[in-house]
Amino acid sequence: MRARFALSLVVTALALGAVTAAATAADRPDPAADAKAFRDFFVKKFPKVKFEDFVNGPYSMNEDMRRQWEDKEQFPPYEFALEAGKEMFGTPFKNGKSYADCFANGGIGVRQTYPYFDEQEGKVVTLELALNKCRETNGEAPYSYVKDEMASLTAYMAYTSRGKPFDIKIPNDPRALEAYEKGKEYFYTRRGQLNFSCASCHVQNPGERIRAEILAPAIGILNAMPIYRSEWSGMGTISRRFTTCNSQIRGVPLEPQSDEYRDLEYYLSYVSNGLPISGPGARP
Amino acid sequence: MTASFGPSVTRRLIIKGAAVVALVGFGHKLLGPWPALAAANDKYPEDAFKQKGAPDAIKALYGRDHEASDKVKLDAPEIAENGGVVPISVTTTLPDVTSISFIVSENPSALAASYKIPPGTVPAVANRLKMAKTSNVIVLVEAGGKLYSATKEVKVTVGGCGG
Amino acid sequence: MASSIRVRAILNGDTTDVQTLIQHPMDTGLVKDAKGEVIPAHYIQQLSFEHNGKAVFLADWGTAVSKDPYVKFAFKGAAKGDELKVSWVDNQGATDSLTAKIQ
Amino acid sequence: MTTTMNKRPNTAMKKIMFAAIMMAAGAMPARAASEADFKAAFAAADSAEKEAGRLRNQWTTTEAALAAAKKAAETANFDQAVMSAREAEALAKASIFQATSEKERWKDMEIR
Repeated sequence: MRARFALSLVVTALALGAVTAAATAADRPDPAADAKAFRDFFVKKFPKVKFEDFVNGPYSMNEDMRRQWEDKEQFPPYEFALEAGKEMFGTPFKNGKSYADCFANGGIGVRQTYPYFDEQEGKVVTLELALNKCRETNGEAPYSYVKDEMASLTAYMAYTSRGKPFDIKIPNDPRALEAYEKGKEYFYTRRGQLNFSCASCHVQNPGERIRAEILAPAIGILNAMPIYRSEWSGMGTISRRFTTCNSQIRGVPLEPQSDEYRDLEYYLSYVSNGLPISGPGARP
Repeated sequence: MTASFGPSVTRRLIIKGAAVVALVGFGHKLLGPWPALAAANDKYPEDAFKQKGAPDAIKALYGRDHEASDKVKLDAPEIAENGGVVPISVTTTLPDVTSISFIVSENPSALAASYKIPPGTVPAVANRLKMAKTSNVIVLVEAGGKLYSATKEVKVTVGGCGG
Repeated sequence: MASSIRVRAILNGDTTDVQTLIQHPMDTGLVKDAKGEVIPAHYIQQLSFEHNGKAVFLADWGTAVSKDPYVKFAFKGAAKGDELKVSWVDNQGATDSLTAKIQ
Repeated sequence: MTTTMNKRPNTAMKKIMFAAIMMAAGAMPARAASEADFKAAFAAADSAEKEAGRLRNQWTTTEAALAAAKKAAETANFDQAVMSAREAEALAKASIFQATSEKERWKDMEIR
């Protein structure tokens, strides 16, 4: 028990502090300016990294790891999931319809347009959500959001979009702007006992080691999703990445595809606009 | 490095190649005898894989001493990105190579993999191994009836035994 | 059922480069599942490659080979279109095999 | 770009955590704790954790301490149960403080 108290102290002392910045209350939301500042920040912080290489996460920042990755990419560990996803995607539902019927262009080469803001529902719709909606509309049970079938399906859809730049739009709808702003707030808000925000790791310290891992830059981090993580010995979706990030900082994860995560994905994808989809990816 | 390498393009090409070749085949499980491994000296070295330490494993497998050789080139990362998947490869300029084996000294069982190299096969192997913790990796090359080796330490911060 | 084996065999000059990825858990027998029960050892012990009825590469594996194992080697003497037969057997007696065409 | 990479410890957070820890540690009852003590302590912790839940900011460590409290109570180890419940309450309150103070403070970290 005492040990845990002591740990709490250490942990809190380690927590990253922020600077008291100028008053920001008067700022008006301006996603385009945000995205530019975001991009400029990373380009300036990592002058040697080619812009498109940010989608390769930690491998863009560490030579030894990059070699291991390139070696693995000769026969990538996500290959089985990718093939399974392709087969699943092409298999009709019991009612004769298929995934292709639920998406523009039959679902091929469209991953870069997700998430989008659905003006009818008034909410952000992610690819994972759209896939399960498609299943449910056609009388099929939804899949778990974190791995297995969902990871295989999104792996295949990402694969058909490889090289296509993220193309996330914020429609002229105050609710869309609000979702974006909420996503941004989630991204920068410290949480969990470690008192870390997403930005503590992926803005302030990309390229640095935390425990054993080399942190990925926030920009382009979703472009490689879903990923085969050696640590998971398997595939994981964006939902899995968000929930495990939260647990790692000792926060109780929210439900996959809860509004917060949807908004976060919206924000993070928007500020990576222009960077190509590279998923499925492989990560340590 | 960063400038010349276009990962998404490279991977796309790679996968396309894979799809073409991988589909020529039949995947049913065979339960009968196994012709490819029927040859007499292809027996699985059960005993060597059971040994705990590197010296015992090498003794059980080869029954002789090894000497370090600069003709054996072992390629392994300085720091494994994950102990569960450590890419390790070897090439050698030694003639008459008959087998190549990989030892991870600090693993619960030191012998990781052993490969027989028939005449006509290039004496070079790349594979991916699990490492429980920071350890020496020893590669053994059996050539012309002698045993040569190369050793490199690989640091592991996330072990490969966590599943 | 899809094969557990993926092979890429490509002729470069007089040498055929072979890369293989196999879907297999390669359980060490040292790991416990979520319920705290030991997952029994389950790993491929032997993997063979045969060209024109002749063994060109033989692998003996223990539990330290990574999950979904990968191996790469090269051999001489093959021509484009030749068949390469890949087979494995694991410690529980399961086997799989596949014949790929050299590209 | 006005973001500054300052890693100075977050003093407000440090203070509240320290106070919370002192509170939990210093509040060890002199007499042996009863089931009623446990129930009261657990209810207080549980209510704080529910509040953290409404703020969408629960901590895994709070959950662990709550579980430890329950487990100790099951074996009638009420001293331990009360201690764990108080720890949980302290942690839950710290998480509430964190969520409330971050309402505006997150903007300090923003890249702009």
